[in-house]
Amino acid sequence: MAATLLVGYATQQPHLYISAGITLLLKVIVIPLLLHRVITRLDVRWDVETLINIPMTMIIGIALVIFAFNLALPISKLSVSLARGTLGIALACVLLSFMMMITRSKAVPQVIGFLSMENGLFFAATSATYGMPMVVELGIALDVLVGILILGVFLFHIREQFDSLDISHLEKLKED
Amino acid sequence: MPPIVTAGGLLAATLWVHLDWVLLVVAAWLLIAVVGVFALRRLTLVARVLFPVGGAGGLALLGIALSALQGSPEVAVLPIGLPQLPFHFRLDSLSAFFLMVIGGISVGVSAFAAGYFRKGEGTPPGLLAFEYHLFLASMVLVVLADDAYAFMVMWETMALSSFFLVTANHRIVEIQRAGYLYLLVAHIGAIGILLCFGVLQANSGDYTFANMRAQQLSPFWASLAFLLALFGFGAKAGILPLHVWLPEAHPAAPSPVSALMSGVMLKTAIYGVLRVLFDLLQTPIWWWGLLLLTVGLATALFGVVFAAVQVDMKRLLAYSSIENIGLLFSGIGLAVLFSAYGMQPMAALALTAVLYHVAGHAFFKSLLFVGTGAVLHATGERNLGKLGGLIRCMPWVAWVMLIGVLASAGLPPLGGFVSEWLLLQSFLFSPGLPSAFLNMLIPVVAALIALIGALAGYTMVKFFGVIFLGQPREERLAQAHDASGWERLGMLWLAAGCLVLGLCPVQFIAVIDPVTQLLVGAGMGEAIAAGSWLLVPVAIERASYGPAIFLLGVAASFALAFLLVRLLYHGRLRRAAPWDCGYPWQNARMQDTAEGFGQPIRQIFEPFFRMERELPSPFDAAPHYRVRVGDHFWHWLYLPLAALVERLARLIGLLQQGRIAVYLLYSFVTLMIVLAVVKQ
Amino acid sequence: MTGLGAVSQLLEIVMALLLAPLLGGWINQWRAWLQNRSAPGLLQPYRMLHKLFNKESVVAEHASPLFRGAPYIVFGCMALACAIIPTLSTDLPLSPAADAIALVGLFALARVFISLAAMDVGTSFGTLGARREMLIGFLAEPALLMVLFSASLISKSTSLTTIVETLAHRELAIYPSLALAGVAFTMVSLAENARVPVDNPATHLELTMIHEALILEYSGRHLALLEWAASLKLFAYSCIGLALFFPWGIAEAEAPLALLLAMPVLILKLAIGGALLALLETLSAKMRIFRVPEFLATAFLLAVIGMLVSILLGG
Amino acid sequence: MATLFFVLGIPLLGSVVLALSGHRDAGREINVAFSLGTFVATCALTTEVIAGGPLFAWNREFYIDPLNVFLVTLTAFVGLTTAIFSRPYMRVERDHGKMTPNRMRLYHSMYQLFSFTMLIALTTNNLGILWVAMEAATLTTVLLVSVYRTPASLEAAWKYFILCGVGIAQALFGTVLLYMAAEKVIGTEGGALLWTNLDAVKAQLDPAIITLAFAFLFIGYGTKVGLVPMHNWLPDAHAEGPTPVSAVLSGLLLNVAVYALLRCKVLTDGALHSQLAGQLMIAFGLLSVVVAAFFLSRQKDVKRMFAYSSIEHMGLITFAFGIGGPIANYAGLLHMTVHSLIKSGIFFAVGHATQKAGTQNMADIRGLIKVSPTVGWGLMLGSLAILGMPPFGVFASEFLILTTAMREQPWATPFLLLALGVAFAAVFSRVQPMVFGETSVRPLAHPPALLPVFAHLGLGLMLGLYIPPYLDDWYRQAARMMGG
Repeated sequence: MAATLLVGYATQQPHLYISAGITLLLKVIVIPLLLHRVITRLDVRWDVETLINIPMTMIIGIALVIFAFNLALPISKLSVSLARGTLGIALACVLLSFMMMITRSKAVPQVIGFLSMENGLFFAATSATYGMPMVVELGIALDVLVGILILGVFLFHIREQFDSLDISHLEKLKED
Repeated sequence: MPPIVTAGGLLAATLWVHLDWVLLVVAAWLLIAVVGVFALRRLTLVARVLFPVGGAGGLALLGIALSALQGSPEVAVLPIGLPQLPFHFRLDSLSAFFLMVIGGISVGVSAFAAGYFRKGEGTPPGLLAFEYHLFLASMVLVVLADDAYAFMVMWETMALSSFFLVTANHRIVEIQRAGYLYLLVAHIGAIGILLCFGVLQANSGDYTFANMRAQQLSPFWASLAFLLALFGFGAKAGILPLHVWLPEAHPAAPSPVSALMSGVMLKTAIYGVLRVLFDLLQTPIWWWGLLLLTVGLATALFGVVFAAVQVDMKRLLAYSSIENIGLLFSGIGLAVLFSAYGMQPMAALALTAVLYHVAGHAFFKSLLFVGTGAVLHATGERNLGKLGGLIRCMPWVAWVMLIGVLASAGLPPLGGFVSEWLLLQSFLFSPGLPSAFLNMLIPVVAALIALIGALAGYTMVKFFGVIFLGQPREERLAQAHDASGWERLGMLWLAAGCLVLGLCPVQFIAVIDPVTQLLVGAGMGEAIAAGSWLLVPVAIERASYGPAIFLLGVAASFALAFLLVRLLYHGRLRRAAPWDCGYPWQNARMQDTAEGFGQPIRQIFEPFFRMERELPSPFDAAPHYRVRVGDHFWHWLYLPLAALVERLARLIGLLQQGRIAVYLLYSFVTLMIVLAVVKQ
Repeated sequence: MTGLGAVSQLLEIVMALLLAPLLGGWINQWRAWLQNRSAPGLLQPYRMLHKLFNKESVVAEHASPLFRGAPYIVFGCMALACAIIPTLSTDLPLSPAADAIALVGLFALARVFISLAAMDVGTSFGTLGARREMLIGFLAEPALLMVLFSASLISKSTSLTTIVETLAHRELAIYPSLALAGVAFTMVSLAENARVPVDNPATHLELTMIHEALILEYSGRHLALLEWAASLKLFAYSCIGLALFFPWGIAEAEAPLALLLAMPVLILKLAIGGALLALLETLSAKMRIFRVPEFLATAFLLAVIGMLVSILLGG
Repeated sequence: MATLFFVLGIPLLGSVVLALSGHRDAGREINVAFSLGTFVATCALTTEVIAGGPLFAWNREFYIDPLNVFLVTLTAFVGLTTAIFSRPYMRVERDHGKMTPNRMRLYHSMYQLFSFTMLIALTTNNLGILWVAMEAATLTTVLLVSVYRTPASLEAAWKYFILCGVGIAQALFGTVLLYMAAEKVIGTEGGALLWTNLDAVKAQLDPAIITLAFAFLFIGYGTKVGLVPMHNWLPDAHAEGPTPVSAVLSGLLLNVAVYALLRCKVLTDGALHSQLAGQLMIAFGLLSVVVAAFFLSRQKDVKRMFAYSSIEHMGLITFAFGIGGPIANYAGLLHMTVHSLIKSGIFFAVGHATQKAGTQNMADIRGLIKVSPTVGWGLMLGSLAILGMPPFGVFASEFLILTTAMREQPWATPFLLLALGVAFAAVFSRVQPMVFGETSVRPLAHPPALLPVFAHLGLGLMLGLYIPPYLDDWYRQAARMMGG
């Protein structure tokens, strides 16, 4: 959000202010509120349960970041934008959240991983390209919002059906 | 579906365009098929009207084909198919020859079917009529097709319609399974053929046969096309080791359908091989011939040995079909060998043998199959061990079948012998081949062919003897009724075909000569030029055969002997009980059985079979003996293959083990890999 | 067809019909002599035929017309076979109708009919005999064909008359292919004509008989025809052997004198051959029925090797 | 432009109306009516395009060209037939108590909204909106899949959501990269996400960015296409949702995903001057075909089996487009059309069959032909058609694909042969006893809707024997546009 504002300010693109506004509204206010409500309603206790142990995760994470910057390197060289180099960060963010989703065994952290992936994308969109066209931004925002709503509803249903938010319950459908 | 556009040079000027008429017959068959769908359960209409009318169509087709054999090629294009590839049809001598076979057989089989479908076979009679006539029509269009797409569409329609016919009585699980196996092999074979066409079109995007003829393929691609064609058509024909469907599907089908499948449908595969090898590929390579020869002989030997030990009459015939297909392939192989070395007249001789056998086998095998249908209807029994003595209550069927049996056994003066004779003749000419290795192979091959022919005789004696001769092995067989009028008509037609083919070889070869002219550019000139009753392939000093004189000789001796005996002695006859060997408790079940008849073969060719024996011990209170004869190919090839597929499937199934994290990991890893790859 | 051709053709048939039983009698005599028995008369076979023809024919109640027709067909086949094998002359009008392959086919036709007829009555022995007969047939037939092919490859023809003419005109030498073929042919002939060691024509021992099992149900004129046909078959085989391996003395076209000479030569050759056959039979013992396929397979292999040799060595 | 408004407006209006009234009995009929309206509107649009050629709308944000016009019509058509099919189907489900009025309302509303998102995705010229619509389509179908609220359906929907959500997020990243490349050439004001603009300047786009962009787009939309190994959501979603949803998922959604992938491929090919996109598609297409074939051979659930069959066919389509060239592209488009028709037709038949048998377990469905010959034959013929038996259209396209592959990528043909053989063996061995033999199913109170089944099979049959000239023309133009 701050990056959006910064880029908007630096490049004098008014629509980026609107974009930043939407981001603020959505990511800083609405979604955290929603998630918080869900979490309190579902009475989720916080503890990180990962499928791989934490040092291992860290090592993989570092490797990913290096890989991401390496990928983004040729592109960053080309980039003339103010936020040069940010593409690598965005890429790393996306990949790391991908990994987070893989390693978490509960539904809520998965959702958070999903959201951080979206964040990485937004970051990429604004920093690397001065923001997408407005209509697209709006559409994406709407999708994310609806998506979160649906996810929230789902969490309730899952809780209702399985008495737990552990996604290890969601492993019935498979080839046997 | 009347042809809209008919081109073809001079022929456009003439009113008599064979192809139009052929397509008209096809249209008529399709019309009958449609009527069948609307008269689903009206047995009388279907049996007494639709099938006879269909048979008349076959007769018309026979006539048209006979006159088209000598004509020049005709083409037609129908406005259906793919946009840039409408259905092309072409009627040349090769097509006409196979049309003749289809027409000739369908007359007999349709007439027989008119009397055969009495009670429902599990499928409504109207639907059977639909599938039956669709089957006929698709076979006609297969041999007419002049582009790959039309060919494949018709080829698969043929497979599909015959599949539904095979599974007419789908309540029986074995029949379902047989149909499944059949369609599976047919479909995989069809993909092979399709890939073959893919090679032949040589990346030109033009799928007409005309274009394929024009393409000059490198030996590698040509050989690939040949191998794919061999695989694809071989699967349909039932060559080793793709034969497994045949002994399952043929017995499962209603008998007229078995007759059509064995008599005609298998021949479309021969058509395909001839078309691809001699017409589309044009310049054969010698080792193709060797491969065809080897595969053909192995198939033939395998088929006949298995036929000899069967105890189910239709399975026996099915294996016998495998044998005949093998002989046909070896004949084609020889023709390819000759052709590859530029010995066109010899190639023509071998091809004539092949074509002759195609026609001959079509007639006698259809006859035998419909005959088993009559027996099956009369007795409800397919097991040879429970038949016997039917010649007394079913004399019609028995005597007509005898003609088919003799023809099938390759005995003079019937049709089967002529082709065998021609084939052996062409082998005797092969020492002219410029390769010492091939020449050394010839005696072995000739010996095998002779052995196969003799074994076919063994099998046929068993077949006829156990079904029709001796005493009925079951009480109720005595009540068996003879075939109905329509059935007799059909059988007589087919038997007449066997006789004509047996007795008039010169005339018949004269008729089919344009086919060999077309395929290898040479014919049996002198043989036909002689125009007599004596078949002379090359020169009278080298070889000759006159079945008519032959028959006359036997008949004259027969008559003279008969007359003289009557004249000089007497004709007194007394009926008495047969000698009981001093054992008055003998009954019909103590006759030698089909198993017994096959026993020497089982013993001599033991490595061929996978036998499971249950032998009684001397101390058994109720001793019993059982032998089950299996096919090695099942155990060595197909079951391992199926197991392999299953193991692979189980391994691949592990991919889908239900954990969302793992699924995400797949995506993640894939992303990483793709990124790493594109980074290069 | 020349007039002389017609005469020689007719002469051949008549001679075959008349001489065939005599050959049987001759062999039986020799066998008896070799086994220190007193021999039956030379004409004994004729007497037997006459007796059988006179007798009434007893046919099983449920026998079909096939049963009654088969003896005539078999007889007809054998008569035709004798007509197309060049015994006296190579100028035979009927010969082009059937070459070597057709000759084998002719024997097969007869075999199939007699086997079917044997199965018709439905007694255990009939079918047993049919099975054994077909078993011998399917091994002996290709072997015979291979023997004939060895000769065909030398003469580049399957026409029997051409084969004989070519063989007769070659200079005298040892031909390994023909030697092998000769051995094979002898073995095949023994099997085909129900001789020791494959079958014993003089016994009705149930477990071993082949030919006799086939004709067990026949009597009267039918049996006479079958016996006659059997002797014709032996005659035909002897003549094939003589024609292939000792082709000298057979008349050719337009040679009436040679034709006259051919007859005594043939009779001489047959007499020697018959005596040798009797010797062979006396010296060997009947083998078990299960050994027969091996025996015949050997013959088959020998014939094939003979053919191979003829291709490799060019004769 | 007005027609396009109707094409998009009717389903949107429909979803609103049904959100209010979908729980009533008349909801099913209203659903059909709106679908019919959409279909009529698309027909009008089609005639407009036939008459006037490609058209733009709304500030060039929407664009109808030969590539998408037939897909629009197809989508509306399948939408209509599925609505017709779902009428008796949902009545039975209601009788069984699986559908409460509320769920019915959700179902109907989402159904129309799904149509809307599909149509948006197809008609838009803006790659960003395309992404938005694809995401929206995912969201609506997630709700549709989970409509029964059973544990299994929840699990399927959750997996579907997470996997596709993550997948499609990659596509967004790809889109951003694409925009980044385009912006350098076109500038921010020039509509740098409009496909037509991008297509015009594709040769000048920066190859390094485009390469990276395509990798992300490929993984993203490829997940939606159901390419192995990103396919894992697909069988679950197909098997656990209501059958009409399975039909539209297989028949429509996958097609639209392929469409999105194609649009991206055209740009990539233009920018890279290499075979990279094609090679990726060949590799993943082939992998999907082979793996799906082996999966097919161990299925017990009928809907799951046909879901794998969809993966197989999507793989084949991807493979065909990967080969490229006029014939393979043409074949790919044809295959998309016929697969959509036939597969949804099969799902209709399967839906009736499973309701009659009361189970989706294939071992318990036997002898349909005895109780309901039409459903039985529908399933039989549909299966044969999807397995590539002529004269159905699937065969026509497979014919073209295989013959082309034989010369272009001969190394791939053994795998194809193997996969098609295994797939045939697997599907047919299960369908045959379901249709033939002694029966185990009972008749139902409500007559099945057979019109959709046979309409689809009939069209599939027609496309094997006769392709209408204008359709042929579109395919040809589209194939050319894709670099044929």
